[in-house]
Parts: sequence; C-alpha cells; structure tokens
Amino acid sequence: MTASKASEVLSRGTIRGKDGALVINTTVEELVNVARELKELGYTHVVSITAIDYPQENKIVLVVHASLYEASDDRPKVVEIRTELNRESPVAPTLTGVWPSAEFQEREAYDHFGIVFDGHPDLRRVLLLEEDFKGVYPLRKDFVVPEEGIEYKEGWGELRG
Amino acid sequence: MNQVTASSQNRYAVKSVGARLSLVEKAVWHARALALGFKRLVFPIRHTHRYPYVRAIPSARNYRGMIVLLDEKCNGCSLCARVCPAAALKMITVEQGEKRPVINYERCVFCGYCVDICPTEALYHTNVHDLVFMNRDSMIFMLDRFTKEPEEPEHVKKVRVVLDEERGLRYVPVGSDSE
Amino acid sequence: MTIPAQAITTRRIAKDVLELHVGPQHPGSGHMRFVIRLDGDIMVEVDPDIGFVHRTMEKLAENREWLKAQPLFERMAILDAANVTIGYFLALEKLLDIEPPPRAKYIRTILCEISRIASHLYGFGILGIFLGHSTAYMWFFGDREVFIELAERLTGQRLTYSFFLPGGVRRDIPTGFKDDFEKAARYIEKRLKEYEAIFMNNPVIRVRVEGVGVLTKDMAVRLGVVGPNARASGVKHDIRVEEPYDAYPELDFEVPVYKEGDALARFLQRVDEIRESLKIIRQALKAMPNGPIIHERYLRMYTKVMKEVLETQGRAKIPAAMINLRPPAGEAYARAEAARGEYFYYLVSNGGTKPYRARVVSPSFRNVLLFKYLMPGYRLADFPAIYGSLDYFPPEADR
Amino acid sequence: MGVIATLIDLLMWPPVFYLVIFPGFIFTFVLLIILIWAERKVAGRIQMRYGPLEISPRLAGALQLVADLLRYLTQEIIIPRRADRFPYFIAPIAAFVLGMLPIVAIPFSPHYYPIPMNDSILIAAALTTIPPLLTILAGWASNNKFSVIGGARESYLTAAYEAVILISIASIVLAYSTLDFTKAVMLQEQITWGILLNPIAALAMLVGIMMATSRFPFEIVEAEPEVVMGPYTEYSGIMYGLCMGISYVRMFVYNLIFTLLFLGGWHPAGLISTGSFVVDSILVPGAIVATKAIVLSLVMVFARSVYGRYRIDQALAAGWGFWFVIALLSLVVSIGVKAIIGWRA
Repeated sequence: MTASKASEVLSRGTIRGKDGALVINTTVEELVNVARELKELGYTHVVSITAIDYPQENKIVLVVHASLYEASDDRPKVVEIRTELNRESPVAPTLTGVWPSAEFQEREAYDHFGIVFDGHPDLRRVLLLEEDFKGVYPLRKDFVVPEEGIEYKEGWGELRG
Repeated sequence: MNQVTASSQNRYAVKSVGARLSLVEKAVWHARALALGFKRLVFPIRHTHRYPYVRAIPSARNYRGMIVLLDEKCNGCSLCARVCPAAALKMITVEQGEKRPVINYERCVFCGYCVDICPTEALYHTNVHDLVFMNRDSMIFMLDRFTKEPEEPEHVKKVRVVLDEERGLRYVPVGSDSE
Repeated sequence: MTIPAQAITTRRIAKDVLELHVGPQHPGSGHMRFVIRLDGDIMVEVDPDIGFVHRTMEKLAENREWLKAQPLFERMAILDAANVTIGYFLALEKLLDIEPPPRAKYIRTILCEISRIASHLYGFGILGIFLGHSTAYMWFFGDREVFIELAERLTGQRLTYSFFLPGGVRRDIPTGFKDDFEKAARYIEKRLKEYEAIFMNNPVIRVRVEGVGVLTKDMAVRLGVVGPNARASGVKHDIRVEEPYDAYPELDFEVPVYKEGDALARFLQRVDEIRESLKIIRQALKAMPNGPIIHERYLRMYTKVMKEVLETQGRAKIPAAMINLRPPAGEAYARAEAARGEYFYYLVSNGGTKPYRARVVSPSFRNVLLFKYLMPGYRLADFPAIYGSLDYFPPEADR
Repeated sequence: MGVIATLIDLLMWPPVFYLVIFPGFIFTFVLLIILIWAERKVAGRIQMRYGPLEISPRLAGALQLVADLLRYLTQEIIIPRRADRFPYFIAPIAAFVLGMLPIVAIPFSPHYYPIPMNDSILIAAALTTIPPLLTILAGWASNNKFSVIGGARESYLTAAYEAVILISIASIVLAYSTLDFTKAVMLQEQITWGILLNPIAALAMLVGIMMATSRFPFEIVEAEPEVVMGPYTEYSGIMYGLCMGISYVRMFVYNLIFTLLFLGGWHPAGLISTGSFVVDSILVPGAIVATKAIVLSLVMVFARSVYGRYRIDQALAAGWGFWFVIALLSLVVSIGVKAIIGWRA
C-alpha cells in the first residue's frame, strides 16, 4: 500500500463537520473497489450497513459505515460510503468478501429494505419472518405505522389490542 | 502509519489470565471455595425481603412512581399528553372546554416526562409503583382517581433500603432510629 | 421487484450429524434459537436465529419526536439503559450543535459507569447459571441490586432511567450520594475477592472456561467484534478512549486488555472493568464541577416555577420547546461504549420534529457472528460456557 | 374384618414392614422430604435469600415439599405422541422402586433386617447398579433429542462411577474379609471406623456416589442449559416428580451403604441400654444409621452451593483417570491394613 493510493481514496471523500466522519459518495459498480481500498488502509470492519429510503426521488441510499480498531494516526475513525440504488429493484454487490463482519448487517438491510446483495453467501431474513412480511420491507417510507392522537376516546385508543 | 499516539495507547493495560492451576493450587482453591460457602452459611448476607408483606419504600428524592394530578394547578395545556412517549396520557374535555389529562397505567412507562414538562407543576410522582389491578379497564385512571394519591395496601410492613459497607443492602423499618 | 425466494431454505444434513434446535424455549438459549449440528458431542455448525424480540425500533423512532426515542431505545438493553441511550444523545447533540455543561457531563459519566457495573454483574450471573453455579448467579444478581439502588437514588427509577436530555441531564446529584457510593464501592470490592474464591478461581469453573471459545485477535478483527469480547482477545479498542465523550477525557482510567481470548479472559476482562469503573466514579464524584446541569440554550427558556424546581429539588424541568426539537437537516453519527461494546447511532434529520432515519447498531448484533464462527469445534457442553462468556443479550441484538 | 386383619398382618410381617414402613418406602420418603427442604434452605441461606418460606412460614417453609408434591400429583401427565409408551412409563417408576431396593440387604441393627443373608454387601452393591439402566431407557423411550443425549451421557458416566464405587467397596470388603454388613459393622466396633482404616477407599466412594447421584459438580446428565432435563425432559406431573426423586433415593441408599461400611454403622449404639428390645435394638441403632446417612447427604447437597458442573469429558477423565486409579490404590491400602489387623479378624 502506498501513501499516494491512500490519499487517493481518502481524498475522494469529504469530512463532515458535524461528527468528523469521512463521507465517500460512490456508485454500485465502484462500491466493492472502494471497500477493498479502504480495507487496505486499515478500515478492518463495518460498523453498520443500512439504507435510507427517499420515495420522492425514487432512490434508496445504501449507507455503509466502516471503522478501524486501534487507530494509530489522526485519520477519520469512521468512513461513510453512500451509494444510490434504484428503489424499484435495489441490488448491490455484497461486501462480505471484503468485510466478513458485513454478513448479518447485509441480511438486516435485505430484511428491512429489500436490498438484494449479490453474492451474499446466506441471504435470508434475519429479524423478521418471511411469512408475516412477504414482500413488505418495514423500514421503507411507504410502510406506515399507525399512531394515536392525544385526545381521550372511550376505551382509550383505537390501537388498544 | 504506526505512530502511536501516547495519550490514547497508554490507556490500555495488557494483561494475561495466567497459567492453569496446578494440582496443589486446585486443592487450595477447592478448600477456599468450600470454606467460603460454609462461612456464608453461618453468616449469610440477605438481599431479599418478603415482598408483598414487606415493602421497600424508595429512598430516591425524585422517585418516579405513580402520578397524581393537582386539578387546581392544571391549565389544560396538553403538553404532558404530547410528550408522553407511550400515549399513556390523553386529554379529556371537561366543562367550559377546559382540558385535563387522564392516564392509562397499562401503557405508562414511568419516564416522568409529563411531570417534568408540566409548566405549572400540576403533576407529581408518588412513591407507589406496584399496585395490582384486576382488569385492564381499571388501569385507566380518569380524573376522579388521577387526582388522588393511590391507596396503599393495608397490613404491610414498610422498610427503607440503606446501603451498607458490610452487607451491601440493609432493610430498616420506616421510622426506626437507624434510618 | 424481483427478489429471489431465499427466505425458506432447505438443507441436507450430513448422515452422521444430529441437528439440535436449542431455543427459543430452552433454559439455555435466551430469546433466540440456535440450530446446532452435532457430530457426536462436537458442534460442527451453529446457526443463530435471532429476531424473536425484534421491535423494529428504527421504524418506531421515525414516528416519534426526537425526545421520545429515549424510553424506546432504552428497551434494547434495559439492564444497561444509560449506556444504551447516551449514544443517541451524543448524535442528537451533534445535529443540534450543542454541548452539555461540564457538571452534566460528569453526572452522565457517573450514571453510565454505574450502569456498566450493574450490567457486568448481570452478565456474570448468566455465565454462572449457565455453568450450573447457582450461588454465583444469586450473588451476582443480589449484588447488582446495590448498584440498581444507587442508580435509583440518582435517577428516580431502577432500570429505565430516561435520564438524559439534549444538552444536559434530568436530575442533579442528590445529597449523600457520595457516601452511598463509597459504601457500595467498598462492599463490592470486598465481594470481588469472594467471587474469586467461589467462582473465578473455583477449579470446577476454571476448567470449564479455560481455553474454551478461543477468539484470536485476527478473527476478532475480521468479524468486527466489539466491547469486552474484543478486548479480551487483545484488540485495543474502547470508544471511551478512541472517541472520548462526556467526562472521560478528563478522567484517569485504564482499559484492561487480555491476550488469551478465551472465556476466562472475557470474564476477567469484565471483572477488571468493574474495578476501573469504580475508579472512574470515585474520580468523577471528586472532580465534579458546580454549575448548571442543562445547556443554557434551554436554561434561558426556564420560567420562574421551573427554576425554583431545579434549585430546590435538583430536577431539571423540560422546556416545552424540547418536544418540537428541529435539528437542522443533515446526518451525524455517534458512538458510545456500553457494557457489551460499542453502540453506533446514525441519525438523519430533514429539519423536522421527528428523525427521518435513526440507525442503531448494538454490540450484541455485531457479536452475534461469533455464535456462527466461534462455536464450531467445541463440545455441546461448551455451548453455554461460550454463550455466557460472550455476555450476549438477545433483545439488544434484535432491537 | 378378616381382610383388614390380614392386611395388617401382612404389613407387620417383618420383610414387608421393613420394606414399606421402616426403613423402607415411607420412612425414606419422609427423610427425602426433609432432605430436599434442607437442601433448599441451605442453598437459600448461602445465596442471599430465604429459600422456601411461603408455605408454612412458621415451620420455615418445611411443608413446601408437600405442596410441591400435591401440585405434581394434580398436574396433567403429558405423553409425547412419538414416545414408546410402555418403557416411557415403566422407566422412572421402576428406577424409583429399584433405587430403593438395596434396602432389602441393609440392616439397621444387628437384630433388625428384612432377610437374613450372608452376602448382603454384595447384594446391596449389585442392586444399586440397576437404576442407571432405567434412566438410559427413559431417555431412549422419550424419543427426544435432548433425552437421548442425556441418556448417552448417563451411559458414559455409569461406567466411570460404577467402577470407582465397586472397587472401593471391594477394597473395604477385603479389609473386613466379610460380605455381611452386620459383621462388617461389628468389626468396625471392635477395631475402628472404616474411614480411618482405609480413607482412600472412603474418599473414592464418596466422589463415586456424588457422580452416581448427579450431585454437583457432576450434575451432567440433567445439565439444564445444555440438555434441558436430560433423560427426563419429556416427563411431566408426578412422573417428573418421580424422576426428580430418583437421584435423592439413590443418594440416600448409597449413603446408608457408606455409613455401614465406613462410618461404623450403628457404632455407639451399644453404649445405650434401656432394657427394652425395641429401643435398644431397633430405634437407637436405626436412628444413628439414618442420622449419619442424612448428615452425609447434607454435605453432598451442600456442594451445590459451591460448585458449578463439569463437562462430560472432564468428569469422565476425572472418573477413569484419577478416581479409578485412587480406587485401585485403595485396594493396596486394604491389603496393607489386612496385613496389620489380619490376625484379629
């Protein structure tokens, strides 16, 4: 690994002022390469793989946070990789080949957002049951959780089981 | 790349669990374990009390128990219902369009947000936190019950928890000298 | 949308392998299920099936105002409520661009460390009962009560503290708290010696945990393990040091790291952390500055009644504006070191009164990989020993 | 009238009276209830709590076990559909009864025994080896994976502890040169207690008993976090209660044997003489033997409060690799003892 290459990957991103994370915007094709280069730089594991749903813009943003143990210099401790996916059929390459720690995180993103990770060794739902949530991905914005108002109604609330 | 920043690296102390126990050490630790067990048989520490017959009264100054409404202070601003994270407080309309909160203890999580947000201090916590209800509907406290302190069961010995250096916790009867 | 029907998979089992379903109704499983494949007495494959106590907290948080997420997230790991929610408030404060006053920071640290001790004692108790040691179980749980009592005196609630506010805390330190803590600390220091005789150096327990479930440093790094489990494998990683928050940068403490990575090392690492936590609280109580316990931005909104309550009862009222917090649009992450490891919060605000997205990654969810990769090769009887030593808490993983 | 008289006669017939009333079924049962209550109280005291107290608080919760028994009796017995019914039912009942059976060969005083026999030690030792087979049978008949694993564990352990126990018995028998309990106790009255004659055999047998009766740290067969309840996983109601009782019955019986072989049996009883046959020859020696066995059992259940449980391979290694050797060593000790006291016996 050379210093120039290191700076190349890191310079692609911008430091976010609020929390000091390095934000790298990338594409589906580039995702694995970016991940691989980050791993070579010492970002040994993923902290979180999740997504944010933007139904108006018809996109789902895959957000990967990678981090390092035993930080030895003043590099950003957390790197955030953002990838825009097509909301109709979100498919992303798996990162389990780069970071084995991504296994359950990707399963969870599949579970909650329906993002299919291409090449994942064991892509099953992890937290929800397929029988109850067939084709439904609860963390997308079109899944609405009903909430009660603050006015008293006879028998308390419409959601009282 | 491997420059170690002294301040953070010094925070870690690397240790080892040590070697496996030898036969003699094993015998010694067997004896010590048995001796300690016997010691605690003779001089027990007890952290339980006979709960329904003996009740520990919380010592916390701001204990978050069941909530009581002071009707005359309330101005019906509905902040308590809006801040309630569990939708346990809801507003009911009384005469002249005035609003008052009512509470459903089936849902209440005793976070105390409502008491802390009330701008007129019309809500306060009692020390009671463990009443028994016979059905779910009786857990809804309308104004008649919400404005009174909950009745405590009779024939209950009340104790207070005292932290103790030797025994961890001690229970002393409420009103005794050592309290 | 084309999604392969991969949810229900059938797998062939090798001829000489016994498939054992441990859980969710099994005395040794917790709220989860393990599909264990046994070759004789040796586990060859372990498939952790989690989600039995999943509540989709990330979705529920999107439907609530920022402040209301606290009682919700607390319920991930109710035994460690302070450390669980502190990360959320750190992230929220980054979004709001405020920082709590020094006294509030110290109070937060004190509560977090009390919570850490209580949580570790809970974990020891589970390890004790998994190894069949009922006395250790009762002792650890009984002594945990002392720290629950301390936390109750500080926060007013035994477990679900809901203690933090954006830019502050809800209660000031009560009078006599220092004495109470000193008593509790001396008591637990004595008891730690007794634990040594009855549990950790008890030859029966030692042979059960020594050299069992060895997690090498390399494997720990590869699997992204966090918390005491990583530190017991020689990974020098603690958020309190790496990204210090609250009063930690001003306090002197050390983080124990063990080289071995077996169940015993994981246990002893936590025992040492209890000692360090006592040290931290002692220092914090001594060095705690005077001053407000809530950020002045909110203190300015206080009415006369509210100020009086704060002064006489040490209870910080919540200004009405706090329900309608509108952090500027943007994202922020925050990490906090809980008893089981690193909590990661990633909050996205669109300038509204509710989070647009609240991402939580709990340490147990990250450590769940260990079941899959650490267990195979050990005996069935080692399953509870490894499980107990990982201090895994299913509701925390499921969120 | 005649029927009742016949029944009473039958009950008072010495072998039946011995087996059913004292020191057989009823007596053992009462002792067991006291023993389990004492175990729970001791454990509660050490473990920072009260132990059973809700039922009969004035008797310190002593009736809790009776309440538990009533609860078991009124509970539904659920039989798994796939269980093999006959062995499933017969296994725990037979194990309970056969666990008590060695009492036929155990005398409680020189004059009080059910069947006079010259080889009572041999018979008692042989009968103690039957219940483990039924435990294995229970595990197999339940048709449950956890039960099968538990049964397999029992089968491994049986081989380990039976060897230790039987060799220990053999070595002390070698020292006494008799297979009769009565003679063995009389010999101990003359010389000294067996535990002093051959302490190694006594220690090995004690550990063997703890392994045989699932005492901690050898509570491996029913290890809860691993195999739920081992061979007894599928039992419910009173069947489960029986299963729980088996190990206690066996422990008590083993401890009676141990008392007679190593703790001098009814030893100081000869010092008391009131002139009454019932008091001198039955009640006092019987009480002494029972007390010794109960105290020994309490020491064994005390281990629950101090230890966790071993892994199966560690227990087997301890059984074969250490205690088996120790038991063999005790044979040598017995030969030595025999050489010294041989002329007196």
